[in-house]
Amino acid sequence: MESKIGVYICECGPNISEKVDIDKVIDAVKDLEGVAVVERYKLLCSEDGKKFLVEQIKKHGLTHLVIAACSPRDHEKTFREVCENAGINPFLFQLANIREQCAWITDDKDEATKKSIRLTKAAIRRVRYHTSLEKKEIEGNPDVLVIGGGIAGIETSLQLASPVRKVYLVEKTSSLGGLINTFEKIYPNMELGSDLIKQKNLEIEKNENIKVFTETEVEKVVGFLGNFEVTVKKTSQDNSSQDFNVGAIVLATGSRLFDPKLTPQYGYGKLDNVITSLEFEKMNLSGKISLKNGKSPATIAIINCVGRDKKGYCSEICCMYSLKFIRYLKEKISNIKVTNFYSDLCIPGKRQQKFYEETKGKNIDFVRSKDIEVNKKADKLEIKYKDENGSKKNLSADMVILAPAVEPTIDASKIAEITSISQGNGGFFAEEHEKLAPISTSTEGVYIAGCAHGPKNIFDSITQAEAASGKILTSLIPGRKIEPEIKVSHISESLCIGCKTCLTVCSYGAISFDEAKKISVVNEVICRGCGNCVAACPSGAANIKHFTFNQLYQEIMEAIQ
Amino acid sequence: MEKNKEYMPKIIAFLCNWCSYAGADLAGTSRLKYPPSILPIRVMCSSRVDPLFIIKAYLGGADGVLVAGCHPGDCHYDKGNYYTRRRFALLKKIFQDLDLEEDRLTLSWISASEGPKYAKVTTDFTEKVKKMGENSAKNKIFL
Amino acid sequence: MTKALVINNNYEKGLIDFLKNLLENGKVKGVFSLKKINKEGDVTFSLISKPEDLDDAVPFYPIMPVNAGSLMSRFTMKQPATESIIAVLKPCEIRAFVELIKREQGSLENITILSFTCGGVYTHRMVADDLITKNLSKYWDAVKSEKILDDLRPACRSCDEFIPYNSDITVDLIGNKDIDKQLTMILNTEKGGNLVKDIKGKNVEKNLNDKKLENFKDKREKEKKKLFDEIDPKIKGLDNLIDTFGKCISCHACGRVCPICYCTVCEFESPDAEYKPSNFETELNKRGALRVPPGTIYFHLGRLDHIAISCVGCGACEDVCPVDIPLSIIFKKIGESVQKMFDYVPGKNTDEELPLSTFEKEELVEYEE
Amino acid sequence: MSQPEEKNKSTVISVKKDLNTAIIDFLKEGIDKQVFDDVIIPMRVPAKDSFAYVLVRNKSILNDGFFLPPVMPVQGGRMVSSVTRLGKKDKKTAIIMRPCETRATIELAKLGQTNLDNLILISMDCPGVMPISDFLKDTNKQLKNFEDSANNLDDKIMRPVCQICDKSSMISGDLHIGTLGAKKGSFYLISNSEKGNELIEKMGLKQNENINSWKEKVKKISEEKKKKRINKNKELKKKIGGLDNLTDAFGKCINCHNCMSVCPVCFCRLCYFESDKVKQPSDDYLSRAKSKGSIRFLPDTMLFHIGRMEHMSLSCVSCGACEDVCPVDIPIAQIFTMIADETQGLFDYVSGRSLDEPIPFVAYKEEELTDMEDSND
Repeated sequence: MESKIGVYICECGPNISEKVDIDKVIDAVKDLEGVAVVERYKLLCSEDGKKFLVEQIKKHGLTHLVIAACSPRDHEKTFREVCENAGINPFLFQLANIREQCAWITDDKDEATKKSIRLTKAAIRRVRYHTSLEKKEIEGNPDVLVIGGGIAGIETSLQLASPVRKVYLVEKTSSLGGLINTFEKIYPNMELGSDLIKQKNLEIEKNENIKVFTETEVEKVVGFLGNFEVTVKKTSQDNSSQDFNVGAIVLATGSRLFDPKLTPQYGYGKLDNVITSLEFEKMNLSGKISLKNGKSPATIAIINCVGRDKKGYCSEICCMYSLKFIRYLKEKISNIKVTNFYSDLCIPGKRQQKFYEETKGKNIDFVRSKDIEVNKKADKLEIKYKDENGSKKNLSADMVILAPAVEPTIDASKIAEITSISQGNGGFFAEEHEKLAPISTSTEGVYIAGCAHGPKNIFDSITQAEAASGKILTSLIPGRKIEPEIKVSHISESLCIGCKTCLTVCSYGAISFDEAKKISVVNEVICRGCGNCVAACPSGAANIKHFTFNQLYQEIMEAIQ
Repeated sequence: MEKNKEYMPKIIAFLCNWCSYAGADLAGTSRLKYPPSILPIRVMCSSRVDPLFIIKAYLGGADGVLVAGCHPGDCHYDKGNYYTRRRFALLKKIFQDLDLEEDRLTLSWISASEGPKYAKVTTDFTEKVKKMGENSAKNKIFL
Repeated sequence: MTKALVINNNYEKGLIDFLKNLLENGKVKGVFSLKKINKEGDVTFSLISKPEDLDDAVPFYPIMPVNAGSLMSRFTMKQPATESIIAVLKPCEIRAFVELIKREQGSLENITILSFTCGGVYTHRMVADDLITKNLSKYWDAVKSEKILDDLRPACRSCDEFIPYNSDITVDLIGNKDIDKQLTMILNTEKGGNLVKDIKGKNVEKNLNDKKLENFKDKREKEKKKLFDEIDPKIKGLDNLIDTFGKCISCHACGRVCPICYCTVCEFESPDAEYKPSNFETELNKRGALRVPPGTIYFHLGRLDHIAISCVGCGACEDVCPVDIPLSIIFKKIGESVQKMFDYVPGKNTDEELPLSTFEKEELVEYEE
Repeated sequence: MSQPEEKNKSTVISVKKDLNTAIIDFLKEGIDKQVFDDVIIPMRVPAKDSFAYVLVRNKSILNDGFFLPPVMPVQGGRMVSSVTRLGKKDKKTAIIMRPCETRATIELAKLGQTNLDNLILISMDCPGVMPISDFLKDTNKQLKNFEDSANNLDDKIMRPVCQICDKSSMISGDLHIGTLGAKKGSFYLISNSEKGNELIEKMGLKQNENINSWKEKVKKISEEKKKKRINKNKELKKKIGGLDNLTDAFGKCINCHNCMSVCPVCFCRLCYFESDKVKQPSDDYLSRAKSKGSIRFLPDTMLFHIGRMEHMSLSCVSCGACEDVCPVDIPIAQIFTMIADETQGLFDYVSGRSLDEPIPFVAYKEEELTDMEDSND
């Protein structure tokens, strides 16, 4: 069928009409091959404008539509809907951006007009090679995979599990609870950590919609929001693996401590009685705070900000738990003297200040310091430091508790790889936008909760868990259809030679290899349409819908004509 | 060409939808001024940019080719731009080795919030290309 | 020092006897080698299963009809060898084979590779003119005395990768004065060692003669530099490039014989590469005229972009070029340059990833604006 | 041998300076008079070491046209296919090609690979071409050699397949530049189609001039060549007949398939002999080696060449492109000419002679080829 292209140029009020000589554009394109009609209109995205377009398409029997107006990021969707309403395939449409790209970037009307002509011509040339694409719909799976059984993971699971939504909670250790298992008490209210975990464990056990996998790791994830295929594998016993399908994934893989051996000045690993905060929590939980020789310490130094310079960020929670440690110590060892070394005291929030005020007191020194060094002196530890004024000082202590920086768990990069998301500062999972989308990731349907996102206290972890749950509850409504990407890759069976180059570069596992035919095959439901495989394929066997070699080539050639 | 009017180069700019095209939009909505030499070709990811497109554009007479994508680590498709960078470097090296005016090819990372950077990169590149003069490939017959 | 077996026999006769022995004892079921196939003495790569047929084998014959790397790929691409096979390959053929394996185009399973320090080969032109036999004694004298012959293919004269990678057994030829009486096989791998177990000969510990090989390498590198310098003005700048490739007849024979060009249909012969009537209009309006078929420079630049990273410099392309474009030196020069950029030697390691199929997060920042 | 029908028009054009300039001037005039818009004509490449077809719109570039190059770098049929395979040329285009190239173009039109709408195919009396490798040895000297030989109708330096070409003045396109038998300082322009007639008319040229002297000369030459051709074919058949001889003839073949890739009528995107269908599992190759003792590898060299004869010999125009590019000098064009003469003869078919003749593959007669059937039937 001969193509009849309708070209419509939007005045966008004064936005375009004042900066671009629209009549010149009309003149330049009206005789191009395939162009049936060229018109200008005051505001095409308005209700009137849309009605006008539908009428035009029907009246002229148009087969293709080109609109010269604003950015496709603004109104491509709008005009695709217009196409649908007028009965032509929404992909037989191309939008030339003459507003953001022409009208708004120069005061030279002549140049803006020239560029508008180029872009409109290129769009007309391109649209001639467009083909109809059909929308696909699949039923979204409402189930959720939660990776990590700490408090963030537990809370997410409890929020989400319901008779219409199954939750798979995967934990790599043998029990749920994460780091809280080692905490005797939880600041600022100093309730028992074990109570919290016990209660949560019980709720999980009772909930028949949560399937817990312990000693299990996630091996593979392919798919997208509403349809992720997941493979998990037991780390113990038989290494058996299991596959299931979920609609969303929450990463709650938590954190661990920076290894203080990498900052040798604190003597960790070399000197007795220099321990990390977590080791101290465990010691405290065991009921006896003691030195290596079994004696009770009389003087204790807590050193904050260990590794902060190396990591390049404040770990937010150390100051607060150091205060909690002081509470433990004061409670359990009478007359204990504690010196808390810090570089900046970080006690934000509505309850923390009060907690700090209540912790201060006799025998508790808060010392702002730098250049700390811990050495052995006789049977004690000697802490050399510079005080606020830069003067060199010494302090002797029986025990040193280090508060090292918080960093992501060791398998964070593997999880990032598996779920195709990126890692940001310090290796924590990167959010999509630090303000506007703080728990979403670059992979739609994958969310972050808790310390996997950055150092967080329990309160903040739970807040995030609930936020992630909210995201999922609103986007994955059971029974609602989802639309997988339409502009996906396709590999020609006759041209593919099976070198697997495409498969290697695909971030999503969307390409599999047909061993019988020795060719690569795109799973169109998983493909996200980036086109990486297409550029990687040397023989042109791979192509991507709506961004085909020919469509782009024609657009380029016309643009530089 | 009109008198007293500077020569306006023609630069093909491959812009990824999520970062660089959005950055270009931002430059526009912020009314930043930059030369209308840039002819944007929107792709979903910079990794769609087949090096053959760059060769085609150059031989077709484009005075410059800009490939722009999300910053490394921020790719909307996770890792696409790392491959883009390798492919681009390979081609650029070949252009270097063949003295094919490699300065006409450039790669830049421009995020959605970097409207000013987009305006700067395009302005600077246009200036550079202007100094090089028109791409003589567009008059060649025996390509 | 590496284990080696020295057999008191002529290098070629000795090797043929050795291969015969392997076939006779069932240690291998097939031998890949160059072989005379008719009374005219035409030589092709062959797969030999009957020991007697090895009488016509000429494993070290100084020609390369096709880069046998692509032939080994053809042999194993649908199915790895199911029985034990030994293949006599030149170093650049092994490298090509390895590059193809990285692209899933073949397998080393059940294949023992026998190679040698390679003195290079003659052109197809000389094959066509039946000049090889006449030149044999001159050729072997040159190999023994580390000389570089002028009439070898430019790709070979300038080759500094004449010591094989990934060969299980390496026959010591270059600079070895005793090859007429002695066959020295260096056993690089256990696989190679196992094959020679029952073979009569002297078991020694021996390396290739480093000094002589280095001397040879020096000469080759000098020749390479000379050829690179000569090619430079011919390929620098678009005009020179057009001059050099102007006589190209678009037969794409270079791509067809290139072992790295493994595609079913070359992208430059695919529907995407075809011009539509409107494309000719665009070009004519722009240029006033256009060479047809179009796309000569595009093809060569594109092929460089596609294969330079894996080019093993075998010279097959130049050997088949009907219009004598110095392709092998052009591709070798650009190839080495881009390979250096990624610190990559094509075909050296089987487990090294192809540079374009992987990346480092922090690299190549000098290519960013 | 086809001769133009009587209703077609012929004219005489005078040559002021030299033939090439006269032809270029004629083409320029055609553009001026809007008889056609574009011209495709060979030109020297920038380095002056070879020739290439150039599609020209700009008249000043046309000055570099070289209507009779000494070599055939790209077969014209292939060239026309590259321009029109995806649709007719937008603007009217005159194309100067040798007769065998014009025939290939017409043959390809039957196969959907060229679109003749908007094309005006102009051929000329062809003296043959030199082997491209000979030409490249010393391009200036060889060009001179070629021109001398062409003027003297001496074909010694031409390719063997040109030496036995009996269709070197065959008109199958729209127009033909006849130099044989023409008076000094002139050439004939002979029409062979409506398009040709229209051109002569529109250019305002005299019509219906007598071309008998050309016809006689052409007839004489083609008869001589035909005789030579039959003899050569016989000699060759003796030499390569029988499987062993044939196999030996292809002994040096390196399976580069370049003969196929330059062949104008081998138009497949992917040759059957390079497709997946010919790639076997290693077992298969090994068992063949075991049963024969040894096989050349790649095997199936003869399958390729004989298969190609089956695939394309009916359309072979004996242009010699294959032989020009064979890296090991197999006389492949001579072999294919011998076969093509036989196979085309079987159907009284001449490849590319006329668009109206269907390729014998797609036609049949109810009563034919009975001598090929089993006589016991």
